[in-house]
Amino acid sequence: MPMTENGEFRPLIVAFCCNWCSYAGADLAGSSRLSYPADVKIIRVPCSGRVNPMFILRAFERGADGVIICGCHPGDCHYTSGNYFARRRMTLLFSMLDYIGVENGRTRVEWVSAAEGAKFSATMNEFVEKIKSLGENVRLGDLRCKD
Amino acid sequence: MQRIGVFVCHCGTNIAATVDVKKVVELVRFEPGVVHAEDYPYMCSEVGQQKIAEAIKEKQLTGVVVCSCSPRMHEATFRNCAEKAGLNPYMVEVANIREHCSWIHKDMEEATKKAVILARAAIAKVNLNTPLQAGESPVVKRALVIGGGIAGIQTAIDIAEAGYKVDIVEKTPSIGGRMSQLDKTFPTLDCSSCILTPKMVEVSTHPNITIHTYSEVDKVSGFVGNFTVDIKKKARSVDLDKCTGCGVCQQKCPMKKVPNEFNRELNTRSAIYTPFAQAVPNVPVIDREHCLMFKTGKCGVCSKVCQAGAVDYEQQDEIITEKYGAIVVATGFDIIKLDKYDEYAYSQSPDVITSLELERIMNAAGPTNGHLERMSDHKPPKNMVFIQCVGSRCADHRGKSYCSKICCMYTAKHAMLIRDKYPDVNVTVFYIDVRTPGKNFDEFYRRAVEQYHVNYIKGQVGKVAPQPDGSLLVQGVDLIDNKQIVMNADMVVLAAAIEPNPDIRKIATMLTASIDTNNFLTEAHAKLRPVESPTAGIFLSGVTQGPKDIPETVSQAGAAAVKVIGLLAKDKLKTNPCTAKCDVMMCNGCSTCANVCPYGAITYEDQEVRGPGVREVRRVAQVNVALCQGCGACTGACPSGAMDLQGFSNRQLISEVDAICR
Amino acid sequence: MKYSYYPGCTLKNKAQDLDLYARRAAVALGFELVEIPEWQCCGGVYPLGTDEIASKLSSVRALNYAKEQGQDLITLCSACHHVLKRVNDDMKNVADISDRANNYMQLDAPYKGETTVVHFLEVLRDRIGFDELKKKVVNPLTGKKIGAYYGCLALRPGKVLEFDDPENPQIMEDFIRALGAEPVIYPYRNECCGAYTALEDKNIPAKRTKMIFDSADGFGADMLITACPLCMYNLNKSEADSKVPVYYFTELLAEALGVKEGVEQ
Amino acid sequence: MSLTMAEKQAEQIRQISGSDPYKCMKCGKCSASCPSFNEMDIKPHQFVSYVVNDNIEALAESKSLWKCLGCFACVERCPRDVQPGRVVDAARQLVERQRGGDHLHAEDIPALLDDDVPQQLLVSAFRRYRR
Repeated sequence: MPMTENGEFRPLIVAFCCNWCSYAGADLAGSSRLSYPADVKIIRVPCSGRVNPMFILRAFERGADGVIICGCHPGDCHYTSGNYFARRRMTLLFSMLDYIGVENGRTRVEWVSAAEGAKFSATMNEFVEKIKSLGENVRLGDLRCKD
Repeated sequence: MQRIGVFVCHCGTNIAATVDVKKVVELVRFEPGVVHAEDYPYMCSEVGQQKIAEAIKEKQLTGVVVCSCSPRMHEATFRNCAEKAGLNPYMVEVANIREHCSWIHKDMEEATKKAVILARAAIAKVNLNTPLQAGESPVVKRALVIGGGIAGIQTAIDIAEAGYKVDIVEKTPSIGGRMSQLDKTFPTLDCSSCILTPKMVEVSTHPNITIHTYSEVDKVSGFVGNFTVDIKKKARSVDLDKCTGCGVCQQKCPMKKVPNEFNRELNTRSAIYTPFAQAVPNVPVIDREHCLMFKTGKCGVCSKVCQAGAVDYEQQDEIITEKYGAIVVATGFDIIKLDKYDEYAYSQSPDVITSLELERIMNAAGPTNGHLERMSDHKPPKNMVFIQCVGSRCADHRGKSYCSKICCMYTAKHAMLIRDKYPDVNVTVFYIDVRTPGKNFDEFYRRAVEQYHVNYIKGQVGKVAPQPDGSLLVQGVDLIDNKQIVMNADMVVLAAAIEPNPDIRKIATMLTASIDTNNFLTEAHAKLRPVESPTAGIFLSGVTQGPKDIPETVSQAGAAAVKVIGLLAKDKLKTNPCTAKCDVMMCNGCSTCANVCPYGAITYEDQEVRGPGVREVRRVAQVNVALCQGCGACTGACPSGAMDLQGFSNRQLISEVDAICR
Repeated sequence: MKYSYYPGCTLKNKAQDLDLYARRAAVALGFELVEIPEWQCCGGVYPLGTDEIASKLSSVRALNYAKEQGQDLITLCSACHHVLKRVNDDMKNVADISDRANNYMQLDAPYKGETTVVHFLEVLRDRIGFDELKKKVVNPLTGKKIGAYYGCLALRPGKVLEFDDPENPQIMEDFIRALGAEPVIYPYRNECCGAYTALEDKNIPAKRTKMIFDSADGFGADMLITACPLCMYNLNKSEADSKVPVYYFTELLAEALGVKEGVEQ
Repeated sequence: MSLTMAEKQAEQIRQISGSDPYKCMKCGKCSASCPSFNEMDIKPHQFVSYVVNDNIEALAESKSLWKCLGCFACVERCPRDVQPGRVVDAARQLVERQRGGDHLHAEDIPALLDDDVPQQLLVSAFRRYRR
């Protein structure tokens, strides 16, 4: 169980950020020193449309407590339409995950532009709080190769 | 197995103050494939890069991980460095331990732990990297400038002077933009059209420049070096080549009640019109919405009086398609609508006006022929009140969050010009702050106070109340005196916030250029690449990027031109090798990938597929790498897992997930 | 169409005219005001404190009653309209207030701001339509120059009440036009009358109402209309030379519809 | 870190009001709009800066608490969404709750009445002038 010394639950959160908007938004959050918990680890993808559902399943299988996908705002996708595909794909995936016990609150799609450092930070803070309130992800645990 | 070198940057104290870099070095040594790890205060420095190059050579590295700032900052630097040392540049990955770690976390232990995890993810990825070769694409040596205001004009001239062809697309019937509406300009009080018209003439006569007025960009495809653009040329109803610009049609047109946009609707114009006397081209258009011929089929006066036979009611909108190597966005601004600010009675009194309306009133070619007068009764005002920051610096639902930047200066200009020409007029300015950063700007504002005795009051106005006698009662506060002030005015001038041209969203979407929540286009880097969009080949000129005055706009327009010239001067561009790739063994030719590809880069062909136990001819996907931009939409859509993206492959991304979730 | 009707304290007492004429006009216009049984006073002013829950509950009860009836909640008094819309907004959008209020209330189903609160004038504008109203007018108030006095509570905060543009409202002017009269627009129609300071500092309303009357009179108003009993009181107490008669808007409505002397439903 | 009384109370005012006085850019539009400005010793814009600077004692003593009309002109027009009216009201509540500073006493009411006083006036005044 990922706890710190004082017994506080520290979730493991994977964030997929598109290179053009959200990753840049995360950079801006950084250069603006807008903090969010270290529990969030970002993986850079060219576009939110690149995120394969398998990546999310894999993350949960490996012990992630929450997965968030960030892309450009609707209409602003660097590749025109990738974020729309992501949204459609993820809506389906999330409802399926919910069905098998990975609650809807553990998954999220958010639009963050390159200029929205503050939004990125706020979103991550909020998401971490949400995951903390949901506690450790125990579903998909049987798939995990853990001792 | 790769031989990976890990290089951890201190970035001075930017990283090292929160991340224990020595510990990171120590811990990553044990990661699979890592044969070398070191830290250095500034990895991006010459010495730092040398260390990477030396390690590549001495340790025969096949992969490099740099733990430093964002890859958006220095990925290219480190990849170049590796390439020079003989390593394929795509064998380098950056772990972002500054923007995503040291700058946002305070606890050293926690930040160090996270930095190690981010490094591990990058190492895991590099373990699966393969050398990639960038292709080449040709550059079309022609630029498109969208918007024909001072920004677009200056950019076009500068590009054309370097010897490249430029097209300007302008939505309205004439180039000139906002600057053509201004009377005088700060801080030297030059007459705006006197300095603008020569430039307008220069663009219109330059052999390298083509102007499409009354035209809009309709469709954009392609990519840097090779954009294809559809331009819609709206039917002007007047033949550009035949018209002599004599102006008789405008005089004789019986429909004279059309609100005059150029004069901010303070007066009216004819249905066939040129927006202003110095218009370029000096050829009128027929406003079909208001023209009697188009509305009722009965009139035809303009055609009858036209000696040149230039009027053509049958003209149709036309779409032309051109190819460009670079596109500059210079779509400018408008002022916000003031209907949500009726405490200032803008919609209730014709004597409450915007600063842009005042420009037209003070302009000799404006609705009052340059006489300062009230629009209600055409009497000269005695007392004028200027209100600053109307809709700027707002955190509420009504206005804009930013400072519009130009208002303090143009208000000082207006106040000064009025006091100079009409010394009897009392001028009061309600301000929150007077912001005058700029060469000779504060001196200019001080002149308004010291020489012209303009009454600057620190405070805002709460309400403007029109009185039965036609005057305006202004209720404001003087914060220095801590008193509420109620004063009579004959005219109130509102410094309305500026906002990007409302068309910009549509244009940004066509260009896939990033745009911020205020509808300003985003720069590739706020400080170091301020005239480039993150989308390669798209450049920003003028207020489309953020609020600017004329001197700044002209500088930025020139800077954008230089970037365009730098691009057009190249014969070939390196293409992104991170393109999609189909594993024909797994592909069943279902077409799902082609349906999601925004670039039409995927085609199908019958191909012989050979593998263990398989030898057949079947339909499989083919990626045209010249068209593929590497978004990866196909990879997510592919039901059989045949599509993968080089540089961001399924296995690479999953290995990152695994490294993080360990 | 039936509405859950929240009359409020004053309409049952000092402002019975406002209530009576509204009921008669509603019958003439084909909608019904069904008084909420055992409604409790809204408190007159919206409790601004984010931690004030108890004082918001009377509104919540009325709102929830309307929800259970499946009806919109209609009000006449500017203050009730103000308080009910703001509490409703809290119940819908402010989780802390909503949760705590629901904890107190122990309703069958939690109330989450489902009810739509409408002012009588909004019903005329948005549901009946001023053009329709105009058709039903039998005694047009032709030649009368009427100033609408909005006061503050009907309009502000505009973002929550969404009654009309808080700085340049039109609803009462359109209403006046529908009755066949001529609206007089004057700048102080949305300025406060002095409100509850009337109880202890008569000076404030005296100054405020003088300013309002001077302004309305200056623009040629023969009379003012209001939807607020407290405004009515303060305006009536005014000793301004420019004072003109003040009516509840419902009285003129009933007159125009020819039901002023009519029978109550 | 222990807070001083004034700091605690300033924080309470921020909480009760739900307003963030740090958003203020000192434009003065609240005071420019306030119909009671001339009745007030501490002006609306000053309320906001007093809370920022933990200057609560002065606010508690201020007669402005009882002069605010609750008309929301300042709230409507504030370009920074600071809602000065709510700050004034929160300061009033602090006085009434913690210091028993009721401004209106039931026994005083009869003397203030006339035949026309609407119920609305009484309930409004009671709510604003008492805890």
